[in-house]
Amino acid sequence: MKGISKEFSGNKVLNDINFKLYPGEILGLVGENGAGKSTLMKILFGMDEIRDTGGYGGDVLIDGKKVNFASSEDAIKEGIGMVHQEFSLIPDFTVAENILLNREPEKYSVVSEIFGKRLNTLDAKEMQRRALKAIERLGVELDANKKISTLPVGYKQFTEIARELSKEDDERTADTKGIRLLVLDEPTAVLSEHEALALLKAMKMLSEAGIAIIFISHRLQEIIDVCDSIMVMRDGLIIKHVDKSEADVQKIASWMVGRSVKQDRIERHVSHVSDDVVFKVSHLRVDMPGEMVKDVSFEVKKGEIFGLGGLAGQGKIGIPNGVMGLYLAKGDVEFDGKSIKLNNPSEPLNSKIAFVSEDRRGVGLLLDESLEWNVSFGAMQVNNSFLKKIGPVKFRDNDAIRKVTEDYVELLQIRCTSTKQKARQLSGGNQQKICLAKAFALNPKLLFVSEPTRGIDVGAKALVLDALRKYNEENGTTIIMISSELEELRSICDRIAIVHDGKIAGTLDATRPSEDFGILMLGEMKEA
Amino acid sequence: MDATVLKEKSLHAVKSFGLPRLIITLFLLLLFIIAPFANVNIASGISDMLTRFGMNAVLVLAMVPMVHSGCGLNFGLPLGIISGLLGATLTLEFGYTGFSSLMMAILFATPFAIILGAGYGALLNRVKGGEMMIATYVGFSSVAFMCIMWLLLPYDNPSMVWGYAGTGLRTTISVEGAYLGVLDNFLRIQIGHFAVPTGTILFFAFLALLMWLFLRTKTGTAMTAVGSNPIFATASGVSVDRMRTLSVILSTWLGAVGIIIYEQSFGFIQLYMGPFNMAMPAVSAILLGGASVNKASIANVVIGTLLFQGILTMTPSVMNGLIQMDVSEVIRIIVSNGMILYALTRKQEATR
Amino acid sequence: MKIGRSFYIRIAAIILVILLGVWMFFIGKQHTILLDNNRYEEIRALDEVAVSVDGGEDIDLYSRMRDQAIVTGQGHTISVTYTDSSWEEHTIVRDIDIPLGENMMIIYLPYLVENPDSPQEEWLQHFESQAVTVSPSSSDSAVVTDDSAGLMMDF
Amino acid sequence: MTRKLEMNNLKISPKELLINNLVPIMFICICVVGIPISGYSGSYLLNEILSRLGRNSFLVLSLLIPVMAGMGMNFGMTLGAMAGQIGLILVTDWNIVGIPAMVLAAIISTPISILLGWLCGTILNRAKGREMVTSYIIGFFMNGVYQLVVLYFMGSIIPIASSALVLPRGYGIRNTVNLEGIRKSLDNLIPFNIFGASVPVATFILVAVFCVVILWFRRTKLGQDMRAVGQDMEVARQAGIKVERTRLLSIILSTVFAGFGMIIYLQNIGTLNTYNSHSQIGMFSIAALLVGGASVDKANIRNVFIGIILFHLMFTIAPTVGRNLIGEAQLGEYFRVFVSYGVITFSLVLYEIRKKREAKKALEEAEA
Repeated sequence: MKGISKEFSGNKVLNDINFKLYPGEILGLVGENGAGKSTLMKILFGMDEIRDTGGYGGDVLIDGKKVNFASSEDAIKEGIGMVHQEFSLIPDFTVAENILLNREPEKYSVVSEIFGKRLNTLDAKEMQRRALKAIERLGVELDANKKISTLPVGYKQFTEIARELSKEDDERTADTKGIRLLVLDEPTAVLSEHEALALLKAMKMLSEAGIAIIFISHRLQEIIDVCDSIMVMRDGLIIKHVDKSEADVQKIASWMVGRSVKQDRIERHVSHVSDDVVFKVSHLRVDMPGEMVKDVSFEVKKGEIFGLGGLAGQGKIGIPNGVMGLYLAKGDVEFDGKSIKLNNPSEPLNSKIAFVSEDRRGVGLLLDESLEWNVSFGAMQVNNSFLKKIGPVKFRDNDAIRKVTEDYVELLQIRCTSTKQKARQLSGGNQQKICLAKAFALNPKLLFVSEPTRGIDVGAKALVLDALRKYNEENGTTIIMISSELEELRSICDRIAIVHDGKIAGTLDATRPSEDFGILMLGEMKEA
Repeated sequence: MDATVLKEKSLHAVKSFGLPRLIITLFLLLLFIIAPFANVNIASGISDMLTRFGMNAVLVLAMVPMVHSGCGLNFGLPLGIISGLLGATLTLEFGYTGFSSLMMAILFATPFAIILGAGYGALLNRVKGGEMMIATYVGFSSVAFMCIMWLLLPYDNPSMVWGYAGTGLRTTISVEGAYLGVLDNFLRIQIGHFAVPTGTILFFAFLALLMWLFLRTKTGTAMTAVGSNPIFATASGVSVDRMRTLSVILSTWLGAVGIIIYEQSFGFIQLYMGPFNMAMPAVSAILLGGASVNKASIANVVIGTLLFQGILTMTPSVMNGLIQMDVSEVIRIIVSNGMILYALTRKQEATR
Repeated sequence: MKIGRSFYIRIAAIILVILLGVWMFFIGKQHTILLDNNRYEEIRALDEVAVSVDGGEDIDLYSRMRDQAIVTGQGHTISVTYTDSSWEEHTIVRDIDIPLGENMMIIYLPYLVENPDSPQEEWLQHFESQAVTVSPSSSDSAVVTDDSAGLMMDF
Repeated sequence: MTRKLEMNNLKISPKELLINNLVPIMFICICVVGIPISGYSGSYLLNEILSRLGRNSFLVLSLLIPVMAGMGMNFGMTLGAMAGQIGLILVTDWNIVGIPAMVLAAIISTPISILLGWLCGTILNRAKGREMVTSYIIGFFMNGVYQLVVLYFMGSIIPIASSALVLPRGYGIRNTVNLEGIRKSLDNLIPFNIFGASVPVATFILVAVFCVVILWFRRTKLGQDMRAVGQDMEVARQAGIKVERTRLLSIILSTVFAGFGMIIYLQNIGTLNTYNSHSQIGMFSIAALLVGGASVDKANIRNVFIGIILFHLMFTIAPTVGRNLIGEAQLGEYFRVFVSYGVITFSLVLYEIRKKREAKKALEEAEA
């Protein structure tokens, strides 16, 4: 790949990417979330998404020839296979059926002359043969007649890879050159140690057979174990591309998180932070899909801005969702000396804990209701504010609601035509501000803010962070901020805890160098 | 330039009004325009329409709470109707008359509506996402179950049971002498052919006002939020299941009151298979009024019922007068079910 | 669109199905054949005649009688057995081919017997039934389209 | 590790087994209790069941294909029934009798079924996730169109000659159409008696052929695609399967077969209730299928036959049981309507609850 760049609506996410890959080479690709890894792979695989957003710059060369994929089918023809993070398998089909999904060999049937090719019967024997051949190449033991739903995750992963391998002997794509490059996007993330080992072994076998592999993973040890060369990406750039002999876990970690652009840290007026512990979490366990929290304990001081960082999927987002009762949780949470009962959303709310969710559109907003409703609803239900009592009945106080919404629109510079506008019609940044306004309207003593800057533009980012800091400084509200962007946390927080594998890997002062955090993030502290 | 702006504007207006609603409105207007040529009296046409509006409006209103809480269209309306029928038959059994019988019927129906509604609500909470189909069949099964019950329950008022057997309720029971027309004739306006059942309309207006007020209370706001985004509501400390159950109870109760008002005007209690097809017209009426599967307002109820009942009253007479062919039944079926289909296939505004 | 082999095969299949339909129409069509033993123009009615259609049971017709046979399909065989003035039995066997689109045909037996070899059109003719077969009862004219009416039916 | 998981899967607790088969078990109980009370003789019941098995199997079998494609119970099969009825009305008017009449009616019904099925499928593709309620309403909607055609167009726009068919007013078809010409022509094609019960051999042969066709169909590419689409639309789409088209085809096929089924059904009954015969056929067929232990997402041929036998046993004995118990035959009739609806309600609720439980379980497994 040569000089690849990609813009998303003016946002440069990839910049002048150059790398080469030899047959049989295993390339490890590492980087933080949002470093541009997936975008790069999407370009390589000719996904529709790239073309729909304006294509890319630079050239992709295969065997020295420039290729331009009109669709992922073209990529498959050139022998590129991709295994995605999420399984795309049919649960009640057998392994063989899944491997050959929509590429089943057929037997001619007379009926098809009238009703079309789809009435040819499937050739079960040939299916079996091809599936077994693909499985054999992987060098794993996998019963082709087992139903997918009865298999453990690791075997599902093998099935996916086998599917990519089986694409080469397909007569409908006779010009396919056979699989030559396989992209594995975090294949080991869901695997147990034992399964991961088997997968790495299979990868080695494939590379010996001359198939190049791009291997994306957050488990650095694996990368070092299996890869021939390692490429580190950050902010859409290739930071380092080294032979594996030159790399170790510590180095990679520092390459990954080290920022080129330093964000200025605004001096905090820390006078109001007391030493009293106001919020205490011990042995919290949250069943949030994709963000499992296994055993988390931490303490937050009154008036503090406390950061929770870590890579995606490690469990940092599960913490506020568990505390707020949105996902099944277990453990002890104490606020202001009072114990907070879990699994009941009104419990923390009544204790003046508010939450700005990372899932703005799903959890944070009433998309089809007015801004007024969005801002006032929580406070109305929890604090009984914005209500006027007529007799025994509590009615909405529309005037008070309008006023408070207008105040926040002004305060947070929310761009909207009126306070009656539907939340859906606002831009992402303004929606986020509405979410903040909703939380502020609750007059919380503790505010959880989860990924407040995700998917919003730079200007809005600064404004949101600024608003949070000001709110903290003016009202003395304790804030716990969760973010995937370490630099963002470092710019605003007092202390930052890094979550790794559902546990707190360590809590550090925000002024510590980012490399220290990077190592915690990768959870390599103990081994390294 | 101006023309294109105008075109865009009118297109937008059509879009926000809803194409089917526009077509139906125009169709109704057309019916009124050609009515004189078909020898149909417009005044009596309008008063028919108003009478039927009064009869049906409360039943349509019963759709509102469940739509608000996100339970979808209440195809299980027959459950509410059954509560109403129980109330009505009990009132007749005890021999109440006049205005008090109407009140007693509503009073008797209330506990049934609450119990049935609570059970129905609990059931719907366990099948979130598949409410409409299940609601339909809950309605049907309960009608069939009550068919058995009407035969077996120990009613013995001779005006209600089968004469030859002495047991088992009749298929239709007259409410004459009880609450027939007590609302219709209250403050009734009668000018020649033109008549307005003022009392019935006032009663509906009263219920609609209560509903309007309810939607402006804290609980009502919470209910709307539950329907708009249940996760948001949960995150704001609102119990989604409780709100949904409450809305189902409200809907069921309104269904019960609705059928009593209907009988008050219609003159008969229709038992057995009577409630079977009561849900569809109410559902399509509110949709015709501009509601969708998850949004409905009082205005939708009023407009929808007027349009729907207008079509029902005007088509048979006008068509008959014009082409001597009574296609009104077919038009009713196509319009009402077409409206429901339109709503079901519309892209949801909410992405949930 | 490419018109290929499968296109022709499909067209052929559709034509085949339509032909099958037409064939079914002919072999399944029910006809009423009236057997008439009345005076036909100048020819006197026969005293006694036995007619069998498609080898079925004999239908005996005396003078000035008319009976009917219900048949399915277009081609039929009738055998007419009669006794002439010299008490000799004769049997005429003829194939008849009912013209398309006819529901009811009449055979003038005296003419057939008189001219056994005459063409079919001379003695096999279209017949229009005048009488309405059943007078509709008033209840039948009302149409019930109630949705729930089907519920009580047997399934 | 693999073995351990298998063990878990194989071990279904007796409680779960009971819940999964609650409907058939309930029906067996009803029948066991009801048959002695009804006092019917064995040969009478056998005769009834054989005849009902013959006339309904085809209809119920036509429901299997959409279930395979994940579209649930096709309440839109009413559409096929309408097409079949239109075919029958026309052949009756043309005075065609016997097997040729049935074949011709089937040929006429096919293009109508395809058109209606295409319409239904297109609409259902726009209402993913609520196919059942939508197909149910489509049935009602099309009933209106059907009435327009049969009650107003036939005799006026569509020529109908027979005065036995047309209403006295000159257009529209009468309430009942006598199908004397084709009555039992298929059932009695190959006469056969057993224990005093007549067996509709030819009908059974046809049903058997249809079963074979369904089994064969499951192994075709289209069948495989349908199963894939039925289980996971998104995965199927990613694999390049044309999801919408596949779903559409499943509905069209179901509608066409429902049309054939209706013709077979009506040849046994012998009279056509022009405006009612079709309206509840979908409901009863679905109830029968569910009684056989099928669910919204899983149904096979075994369910069809078990379902028809159990459901119709109940159907046959209910009125007499009602009369013998309470002295009111009407009660039994209401009872069977209640049971039909109750079964569907119960199955739908069970399906929704199970769907939720399975989603939760899958999630837990993925996390574990």
